[in-house]
Amino acid sequence: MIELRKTTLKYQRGPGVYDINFTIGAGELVFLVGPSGAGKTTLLKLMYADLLPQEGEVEVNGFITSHMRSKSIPHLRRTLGLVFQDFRLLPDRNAYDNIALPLHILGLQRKDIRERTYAALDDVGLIDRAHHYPRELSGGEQQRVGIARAIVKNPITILADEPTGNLDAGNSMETLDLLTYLANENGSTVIIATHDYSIVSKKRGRLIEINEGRLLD
Amino acid sequence: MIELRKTTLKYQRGPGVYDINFTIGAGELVFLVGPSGAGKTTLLKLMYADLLPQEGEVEVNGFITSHMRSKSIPHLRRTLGLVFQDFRLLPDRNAYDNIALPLHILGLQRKDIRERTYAALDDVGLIDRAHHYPRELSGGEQQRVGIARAIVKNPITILADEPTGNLDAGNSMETLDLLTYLANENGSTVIIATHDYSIVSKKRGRLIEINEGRLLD
Amino acid sequence: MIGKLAFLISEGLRSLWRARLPALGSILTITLTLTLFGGAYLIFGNFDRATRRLQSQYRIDVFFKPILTNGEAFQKYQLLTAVEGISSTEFISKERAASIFKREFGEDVVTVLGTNPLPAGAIVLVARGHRTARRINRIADDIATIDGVTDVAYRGELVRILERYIRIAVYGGLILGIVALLGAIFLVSNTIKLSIYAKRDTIDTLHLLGATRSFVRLPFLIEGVLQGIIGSLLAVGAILGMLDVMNYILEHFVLYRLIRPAFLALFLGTMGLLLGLIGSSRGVGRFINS
Amino acid sequence: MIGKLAFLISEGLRSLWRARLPALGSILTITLTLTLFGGAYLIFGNFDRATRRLQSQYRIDVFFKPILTNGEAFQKYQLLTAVEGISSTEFISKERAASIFKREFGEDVVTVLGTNPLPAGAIVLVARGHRTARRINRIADDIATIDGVTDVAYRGELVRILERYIRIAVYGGLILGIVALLGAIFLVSNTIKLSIYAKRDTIDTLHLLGATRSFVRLPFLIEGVLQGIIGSLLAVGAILGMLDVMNYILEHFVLYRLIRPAFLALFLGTMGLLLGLIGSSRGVGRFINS
Ligand SMILES: Nc1ncnc2c1ncn2[C@@H]1O[C@H](COP(=O)(O)OP(=O)(O)OP(=O)(O)O)[C@@H](O)[C@H]1O
Ligand SMILES: Nc1ncnc2c1ncn2[C@@H]1O[C@H](COP(=O)(O)OP(=O)(O)OP(=O)(O)O)[C@@H](O)[C@H]1O
Ligand SMILES: [Mg+2]
Ligand SMILES: [Mg+2]
Repeated sequence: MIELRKTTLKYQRGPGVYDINFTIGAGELVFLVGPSGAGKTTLLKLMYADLLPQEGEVEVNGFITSHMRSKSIPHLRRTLGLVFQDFRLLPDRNAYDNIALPLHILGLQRKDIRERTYAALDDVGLIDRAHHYPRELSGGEQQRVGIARAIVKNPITILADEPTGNLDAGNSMETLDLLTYLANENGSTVIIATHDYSIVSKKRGRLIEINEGRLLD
Repeated sequence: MIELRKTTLKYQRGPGVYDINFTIGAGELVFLVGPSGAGKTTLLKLMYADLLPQEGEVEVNGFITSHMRSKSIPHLRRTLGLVFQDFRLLPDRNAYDNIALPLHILGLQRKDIRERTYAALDDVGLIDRAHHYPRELSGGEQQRVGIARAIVKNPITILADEPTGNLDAGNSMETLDLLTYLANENGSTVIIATHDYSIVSKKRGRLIEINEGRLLD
Repeated sequence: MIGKLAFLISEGLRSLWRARLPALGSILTITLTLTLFGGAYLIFGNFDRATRRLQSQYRIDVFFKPILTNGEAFQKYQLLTAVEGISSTEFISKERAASIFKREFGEDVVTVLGTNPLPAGAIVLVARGHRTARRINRIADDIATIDGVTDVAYRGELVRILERYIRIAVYGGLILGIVALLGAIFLVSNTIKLSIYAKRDTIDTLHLLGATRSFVRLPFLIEGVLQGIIGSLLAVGAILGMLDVMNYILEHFVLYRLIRPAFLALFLGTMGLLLGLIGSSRGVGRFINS
Repeated sequence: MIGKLAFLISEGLRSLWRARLPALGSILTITLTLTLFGGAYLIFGNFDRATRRLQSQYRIDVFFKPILTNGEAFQKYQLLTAVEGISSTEFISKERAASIFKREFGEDVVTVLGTNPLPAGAIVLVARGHRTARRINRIADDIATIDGVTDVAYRGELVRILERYIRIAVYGGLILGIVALLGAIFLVSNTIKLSIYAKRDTIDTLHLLGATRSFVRLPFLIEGVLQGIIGSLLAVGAILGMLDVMNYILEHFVLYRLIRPAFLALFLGTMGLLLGLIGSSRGVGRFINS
């Protein structure tokens, strides 16, 4: 469950998001859409407590980000699967190790980690690239590693920032299928931020539109 | 003028591009299209001498990359304007300084640099973000800084790798207009690598299709 | 939990191996610091030994009354052992005194005068714990009160100068030691700080993926400790090598050998470990704030 | 061209300012190294002065025939000045010899014997360039051949021991100096290498935008030289401060003052500049290969 209540965040040197209100229930598939600079990434950052609201509250999976101690932030984040707009792969680890990382953070068993990591690699079609480093992968392949890393731990909530920006039509569709499956069959909450209205039409999901930091309705 | 003659490059750990032949004349607008992992970025890297062909030759603006001394590489690159798939902005410089950099490398006058840099900022609609650092810009804004940096020196050839991946429809169209203008009115050679067949239909340009490292025709 | 720890340790090892070049810098910094430190330890250990060679400077010359015969003087001489602060004594008979006179003045007093006018005497060495100008003064006074002793001579001036140099060495050594230690910690933490600085994106990403502070810190601490241990091993090797080279040179020129101080490896190993730990936790502390 | 150079210099300054924290590390590393070096320079300068205090050890005692009167002996004494390798001489009359005897043996030889049997003599100091055991031997032999001289005594043993220590100090200082210099260059280049390592993406991007090797290198070299200069200025300050502290301590305990060696600032400034330049060009060399 994610709820933003009268949330406002204004950047010191720049705009921000203002007076945002919405609630997203468990298992929902939500498209967060808006043009470049609208505030999509900013909203996601508020949800994973990379930014704290200046006014109002952000509640994610039972954590209210502005009221919790900084020690609890890792606990919130362990309930989340994040796909970053700029991928944020670790350059000195191969695809396998990048994807396994959230499982090590959770402290899973070695055998468990192996199984899940290969399953995630399979989900994004990169089994044969497991031992390649990010710089040895194409842009789209790197993006898919990022997606695999977000879904590998089967998180309560998936926050995906522009997850198909570097993917061709075929891969985009497969990724959308994967995320839809996780929402519908697995009960994960999935939020996909994108500027691409065309992908919204391809799946049935709720639409949250933002422009210049304010929600449209 | 760009010519690839029987060019082959096979990555040590991975695929590559094989037996590529094409010629692109001055002032041409070319879309280099293909799915994720097809070899688009690899072809561009061959053109800006980040990779040298294992077989065949690559000739760009009079330089034959495999025959030239490494001292000449900067001279080749100064004839090019590059948009990178991952932007490659310098994190410790603001938008203005990032865009001005190629002009400093060319050794232009201070006044000249100022004028051209602001013109380029204007072209991509980021005048009001001139003094923001990359981390203070949205994904799409960063991409537009990257485009401005490529066109600021009015280069003979522009090689743009997925230049609209993070841009919404409006900004994508404006960027395409800008690049088309530079090809048609300015006589620049413009090569746009993209996985997005929809943008190809929006402008009249030559299509070069690649898949699994081989040209289709 | 054990799986996690194993992962973090292997992360530390991997990180060390992956960043061999910067790590090598860090390791050699530790080696260098410890080599300087161990060298100082070596020199101090040997300096102490060298000063013992100069112990003859802590000598008091005692003169008995000239009218006493050798035998009578020797009885008085035995009273000297009761004086506190004396490590050894040597009796100088009238005949030895004459030969010393000959050595010092180039003239045989017996030949010149037909008789030996010189008194018997004694050479007294001051015990280690009493070698300060003030104590020596006291001892000389004590000896002077013994019946039959006419005069007591000692090189008070020389003792005072020696004391001066030893004080300078001790205080200078103390100051240099503290400076070097602070310098070493600073250098190590700075090197590790720069290594961490180079990995700041990775650290940010780990935090975003839900890693705790200690999950992020531990591999760096392990890396630092490993660097410290490797660095101190190299330092031990360097010092033993230096010792050999110096001894080769010293033997060749001055027939003098330096000895290896005890506990060198233990001393340097502990210091290296502590340096790595303190340095890396200082270095880590600055950069890792979730 | 001038515009480009101005840009690159301002880049160097900006880079220094932007990376204040790592740069501070580099600067303090240079400061530390130069402080150690300057401290060594200081100690050497003062050591030299301290050894001069011990020059009385390079002394030869000359004894004239006892039958010679003071006046006759003084004529012979004047021949000593012709001997090569002598810095100063002092005449010891028969009366002075008697008082020295009294001081050394606690007995007035004139009172005891009614007459003074002691010969006149001279104390000869060996000149600086001749203070080796072999040379002193030669000088003593030369003096012994002078008519009227019966005996020549000198503390050959002490001279040899002193020579030993001076040799150890000189060779040890040489070795330590070379180690410290190499260490300093290593540390600086390592620190700058790590700074560059942290900027490797930026460097790659510059090359991709058509920058030449020198365009990329120059700001780093300028940054390094600036660090060297700032570091050496801090080192000069640190040493002058240390000098004050040490002199305060020394005066308090042993009434001895260290002096400031000449050209300290020039010496350290030049070394800092060279260190920055060599260190940064070494550091740059490794990482920047187009
Ligand atoms: N740290 C920051 N400081 C100042 N301004 C910022 C900062 N981060 C983002 N902004 C500004 O806030 C606005 C919203 O940014 P945000 O990243 O949320 O946009 P977005 O919707 O994700 O856009 P895109 O589709 O281009 O990624 C942008 O105009 C951006 O310039
Ligand atoms: N350094 C490398 N080592 C090994 N394989 C590589 C390397 N760089 C790229 N590859 C592989 O070569 C293939 C082509 O890569 P390239 O980056 O040219 O693809 P692309 O067409 O740009 O794809 P995308 O649209 O995803 O960016 C990919 O399968 C990629 O994994
Ligand atoms: Mg965004
Ligand atoms: Mg690509």
